[in-house]
Amino acid sequence: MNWSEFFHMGGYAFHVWSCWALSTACLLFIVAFAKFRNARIKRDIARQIQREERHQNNS
Amino acid sequence: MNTLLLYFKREWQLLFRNTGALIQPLVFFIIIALLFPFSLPAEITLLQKIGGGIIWVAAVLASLLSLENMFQSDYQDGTLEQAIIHQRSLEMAMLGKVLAHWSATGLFLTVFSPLLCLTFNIPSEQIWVLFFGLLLGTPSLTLIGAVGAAITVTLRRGGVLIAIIILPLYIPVLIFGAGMLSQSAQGLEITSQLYTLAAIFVLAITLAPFAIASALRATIN
Amino acid sequence: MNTLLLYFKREWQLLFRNTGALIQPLVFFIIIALLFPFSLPAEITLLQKIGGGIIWVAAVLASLLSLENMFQSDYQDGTLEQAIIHQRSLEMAMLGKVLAHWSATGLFLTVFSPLLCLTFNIPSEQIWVLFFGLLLGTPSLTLIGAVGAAITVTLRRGGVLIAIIILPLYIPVLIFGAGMLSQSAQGLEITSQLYTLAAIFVLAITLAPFAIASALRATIN
Amino acid sequence: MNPVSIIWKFLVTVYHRLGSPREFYQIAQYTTPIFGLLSLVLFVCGAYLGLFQAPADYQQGDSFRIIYVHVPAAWLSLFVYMVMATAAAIGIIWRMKMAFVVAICSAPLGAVFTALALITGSIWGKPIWGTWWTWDARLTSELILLFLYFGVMATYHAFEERKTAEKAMAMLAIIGVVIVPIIHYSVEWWSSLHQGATIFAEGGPRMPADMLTPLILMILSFMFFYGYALFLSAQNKVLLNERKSQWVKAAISAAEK
Amino acid sequence: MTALAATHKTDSDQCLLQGHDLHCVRGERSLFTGINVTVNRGQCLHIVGANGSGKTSLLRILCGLSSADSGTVLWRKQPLANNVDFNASTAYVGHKDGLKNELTAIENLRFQQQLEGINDEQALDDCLAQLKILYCADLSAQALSFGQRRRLAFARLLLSSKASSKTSSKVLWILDEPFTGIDIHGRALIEDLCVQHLSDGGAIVMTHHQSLDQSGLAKYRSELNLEAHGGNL
Amino acid sequence: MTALAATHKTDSDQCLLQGHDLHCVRGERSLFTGINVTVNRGQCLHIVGANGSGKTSLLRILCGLSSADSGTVLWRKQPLANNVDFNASTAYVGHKDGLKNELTAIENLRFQQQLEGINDEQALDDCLAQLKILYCADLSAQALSFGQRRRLAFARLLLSSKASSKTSSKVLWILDEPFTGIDIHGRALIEDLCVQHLSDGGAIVMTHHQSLDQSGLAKYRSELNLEAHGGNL
Amino acid sequence: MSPSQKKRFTIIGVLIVGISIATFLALQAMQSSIEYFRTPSQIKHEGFSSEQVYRVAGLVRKGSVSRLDDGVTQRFNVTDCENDVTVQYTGILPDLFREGQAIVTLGKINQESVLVASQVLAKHDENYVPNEAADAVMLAQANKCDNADGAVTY
Ligand code: HEM
Ligand SMILES: Nc1ncnc2c1ncn2[C@@H]1O[C@H](COP(=O)(O)OP(=O)(O)OP(=O)(O)O)[C@@H](O)[C@H]1O
Ligand SMILES: Nc1ncnc2c1ncn2[C@@H]1O[C@H](COP(=O)(O)OP(=O)(O)OP(=O)(O)O)[C@@H](O)[C@H]1O
Ligand SMILES: [Mg+2]
Ligand SMILES: [Mg+2]
Repeated sequence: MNWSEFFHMGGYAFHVWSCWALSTACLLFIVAFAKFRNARIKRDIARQIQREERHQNNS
Repeated sequence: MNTLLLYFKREWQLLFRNTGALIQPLVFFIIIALLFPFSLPAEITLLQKIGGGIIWVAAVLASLLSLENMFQSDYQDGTLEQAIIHQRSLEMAMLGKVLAHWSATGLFLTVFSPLLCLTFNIPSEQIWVLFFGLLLGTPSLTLIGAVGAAITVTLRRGGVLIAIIILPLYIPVLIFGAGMLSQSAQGLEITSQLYTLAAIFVLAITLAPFAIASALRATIN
Repeated sequence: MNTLLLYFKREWQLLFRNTGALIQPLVFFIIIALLFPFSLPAEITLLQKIGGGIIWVAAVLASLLSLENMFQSDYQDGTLEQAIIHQRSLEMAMLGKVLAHWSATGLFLTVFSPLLCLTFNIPSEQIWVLFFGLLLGTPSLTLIGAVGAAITVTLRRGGVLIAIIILPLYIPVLIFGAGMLSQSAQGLEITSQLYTLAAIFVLAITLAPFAIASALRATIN
Repeated sequence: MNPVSIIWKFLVTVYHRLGSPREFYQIAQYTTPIFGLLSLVLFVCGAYLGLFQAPADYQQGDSFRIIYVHVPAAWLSLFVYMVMATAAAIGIIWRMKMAFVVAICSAPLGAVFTALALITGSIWGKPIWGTWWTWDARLTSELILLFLYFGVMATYHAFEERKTAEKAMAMLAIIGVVIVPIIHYSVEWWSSLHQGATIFAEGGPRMPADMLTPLILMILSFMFFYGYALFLSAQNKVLLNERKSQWVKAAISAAEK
Repeated sequence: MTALAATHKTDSDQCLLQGHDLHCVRGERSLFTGINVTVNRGQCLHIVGANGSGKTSLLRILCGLSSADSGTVLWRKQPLANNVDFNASTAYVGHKDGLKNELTAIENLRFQQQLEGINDEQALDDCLAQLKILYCADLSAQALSFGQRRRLAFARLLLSSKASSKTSSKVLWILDEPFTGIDIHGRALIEDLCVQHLSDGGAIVMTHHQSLDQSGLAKYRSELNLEAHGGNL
Repeated sequence: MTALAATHKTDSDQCLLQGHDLHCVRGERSLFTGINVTVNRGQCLHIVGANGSGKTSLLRILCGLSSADSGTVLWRKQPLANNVDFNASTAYVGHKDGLKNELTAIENLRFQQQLEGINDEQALDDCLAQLKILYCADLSAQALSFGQRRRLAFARLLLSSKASSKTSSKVLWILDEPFTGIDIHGRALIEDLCVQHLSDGGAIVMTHHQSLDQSGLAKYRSELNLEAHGGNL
Repeated sequence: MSPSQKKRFTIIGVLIVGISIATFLALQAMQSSIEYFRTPSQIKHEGFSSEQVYRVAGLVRKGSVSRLDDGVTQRFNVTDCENDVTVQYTGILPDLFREGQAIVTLGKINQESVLVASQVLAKHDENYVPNEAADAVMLAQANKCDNADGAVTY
């Protein structure tokens, strides 16, 4: 089997590849989104800790 | 049981005080009956064909839209709090309320549906199918809807949320109810749909009171 | 003018706080779009034929149903009293509110109508007719409706009364709006309808603010 | 001590450890990468076998390869709902904090799987059935499932007070569980356009092994992926919920240095 | 009233409501922690604290409307949840009146009475008369003035406390700022009613912003200061 | 604040609000008849009367929300209807707070400020701080306790009174039971604010069920007893 | 029994009764399954009205597929092996369309008893078979009616 035949998928290239691409993209998006949010939450909490420390030093 | 009757009675008393609320479904119906002929192309058979479906949609919308008020005013004036504290069986009390609510929306609607059918020129065998379908379907709609209303009672404009929550549970009733209609139009059996609607109703009336009561207890605090 | 903008802004702020209220028309639309396929007999061309009419009816219903909330919550929490006492121009303030309200219901609806048309398989020339019809018609609906809402603001469940008061004034808009659609489907001119809709709109926007303000002053005491 | 009671004790310990946000957070830090890795390996194997090795179907030709994403997504859409509803019930009955976290984190994942099942099904249906949508029982009920997920998410976010939001969301999730058997049995109860069961059909799978193996691999991969994503977002949620507590601050400060 | 006293004084158990180690969190804030309360017959527990210190929250926890974040509330040594006896023996008057605007004053009362399975028009009139609002019996609740509404809410409380059916006499009153909007005469009236209730063996939990030292309730009073319980404002 | 005093003290006209022969009927009942009131700068008119005697009704007539059945209300010798100057110079705090539940405390204030065409975040904070509710600035009004809401309503009043734009400083405060639900400290606070306002040349019309003799307002006070004005209860 | 316990028992009783009735009704409903489509035999026996839209399902009769003169309209018979309905359709047929394939068609039946379809859908079954082994299966499928000794249900 050669590659072009493989990508052609017996005439169903659009259907098969769009499904697979969409699914992989969704899964990747879920992970990326979670990681991104994790970083942001951690950053926010760290900032908050710093603010509290500053506050304590002041008073 | 006594509680149920009392709440049923009070709800009706309140409705009678407020004729507006009482005639709401009727007005809604008339509106729909009026608006569609005005807005559809002038084909006589068209209304006849889609009339039943429109009536079912109207029924679903009417119950959906009257839901927001079901517990909201009780919550705002504090009578709901009182019921939670004092009622030995909040389930019964709320069931009474919901049934009163149904009799003022669903039952009304059902009773008036043949009239609407006549304006749509729907054949008379179908009118009966529609009538019994609505009679069996609307209580389920109100009961299911009441659960959604109870979940969203503390939210100020919960109407949309109710719609989102409740819609998935309404669709089956609509499918079977309206499906019955198009089946009978083709001369097919409708017993299976009737049984399904009945099953949904029995399930709703046993489970909904508990769901409503616990939703109210959980969200009001 | 400043007052108008401020009230417009605040109304939007409130809507944003309450995503529920914001997406209300959209949800309503989706519900209508969903319910009809479930409840109509399975003919593909049917939806296409009645789609435009359904969308107009949906628009009318959506404005009708969102009216009840327009002044009610302001009245209940006392902000309306404050506005009456403090506002130099209650007319402007209320116009701001009403326009915000329109932009959240009518405008939204109009913007989403092409999408709905697609799901109903409506041909693309008709989509434009529908779009401009709604754009011109919905502001009139909201303005006229606001007068009704103002008259009934002190009533607890004024919704029905609004409907009864307002409906006769809505029907002309509906007739010309939906008429435009069926005219264009037959390939006829639609300018006369457009002019009529525009005339109704101009009349409504000049008179409604005064009517609203005096209705509010008269009913709240 | 008999083995049953040992296992029981072990389960109870796990339950209690997972029940505390802090312990959960610590356990999750080890388990998350394992789940992710497993999922990735299974996915690569499944994709290779499914796209290169599996023979084309006699009727559908190569278009049948959509099965390797459609079926895992469809199964997961149901599986996730069951997990969500179970967690919600546990949360309501035993007032376990972590159960609510699991439930609310599952909802968006389930919605994505449901949407995937719908979209891939539609794309597949276009060449095979000749339409991408029809109001048939399986498709309609799956659509309702999507709305249910939306409803659960919307309910959670509508409330300001978290405790109330959790309870309200949980209640809706539990009520909605009726849809799961309806979806699963829809093809048997109603004469439907969608095909019946292939894998758990009477008399064994209606599919040769070289088509079936990649399918199983893909399903497992999706399962592990769900676990992985759930751990990730549950960790986020725990951090967010407990951000005022001492251990979170300590953990974050430690990570900063 | 004496009937109520007679039946219940014989109980060996004087203790009605107990709260153990109550802790309440709202949003991000911890309102109070480690609150232990006991309410006995003949006792009026006065909860004091600044605005926003959590008085209303505590009352709502005590009457089962909301649940504490930790700690337990016991009614006659039984947990509160699904406790039918508790529902029958407690009355709550909060910031919201619990009146239906559409119904007249007397219809509002009548509904309460019917719930308890009684039918006694005389009792309704008596309650209204006791709170000096008999003259608005046939006004819809909407038309009542702020103070009249509060009085009506109190009349309802009174009605259900008087009820002579087996289980439904309210032993415990939970009152959230009961004197709000009520004039001087009315206040004296209500204080008298409370004293009467207490001396009949009932109990009261209330919040009020002024001191009760001058009032007739002084000798039944015990005070719980929320600001002493670690809320961080 | 002194600016307000300076600009207005020069007015030859000390008389702000006048009511002539006011008569109010509700339903079948005549609440009061023949009421004549004059409110001058530096004066606090205290309206007293039992519950339901018509205090709130009178206040609403005086601020133009409802109209008397006979008699006239004049603002600086001009009739009240469509009187832009009146709208700009009066502030009313009634039983309803006029707060939007969806907005946070500070957003509620900010809207009021914007209406007057001002943009000054500092002033918002100041008003909240003055009423000791700065710590709930970012809570939505829904989450506030009863007393906190009342304080916030007062903060709004203060904000618009302080406003320095030409016409919009509120000279006349109309307060319906302003101390409802407010704790002792808060009450002292608000009394001080009122005294401040009066000594700056403002005027106050208020109802309150207790006597003002003990408070700082005593020396500005004049009393109007509604029960002396022929209402037939 | 204390009142609280009594309440609990009542609740459980109500739940059991309610759910069992619902189950019974649901089972009754299953007995007469809800139909998404009708078979050619049903059309034959119950007659038809030309106003109505019908959804008919069955196998494509072996050797019945033909193209009309206009070159785009196709005609074929749909059968449940006992009765046939002639279907006429203008448009693109699904890829799976072939002799012996189970299909669902939607349309009105005209005066000549021909179903003028507005939609033709193929119904795929649950069998997956590799290409190499296909010939025998396909033959069996196409000849299904010859092998069957009664109505075939879909
Ligand atoms: C929008 C269209 C579609 C939707 C919503 C959909 C939905 C589903 C769902 C929810 C399941 C899981 C059922 C269960 O676990 O009980 C499923 C399974 C399946 N679907 Fe679809 N589907 C669609 C289209 C298709 C198409 C076009 C095909 C192929 C012809 C297909 C083939 C399958 C197969 C083979 C299974 C696995 C059956 C098994 O459990 O063994 N689906 N689908
Ligand atoms: N979501 C929230 N986030 C933060 N704080 C909240 C939230 N909801 C409520 N609160 C706070 O909880 C407290 C509720 O107090 P509560 O109503 O019990 O006070 P209270 O003692 O009755 O006051 P008052 O004397 O004013 O009636 C308030 O301080 C309020 O600000
Ligand atoms: N429709 C009506 N019919 C008869 N009486 C009415 C009607 N509407 C209002 N009233 C009476 O008018 C009075 C309204 O009084 P208002 O609210 O002004 O009293 P208030 O002095 O402010 O009392 P409070 O101290 O309780 O606030 C009440 O006595 C009420 O009963
Ligand atoms: Mg309070
Ligand atoms: Mg008053």
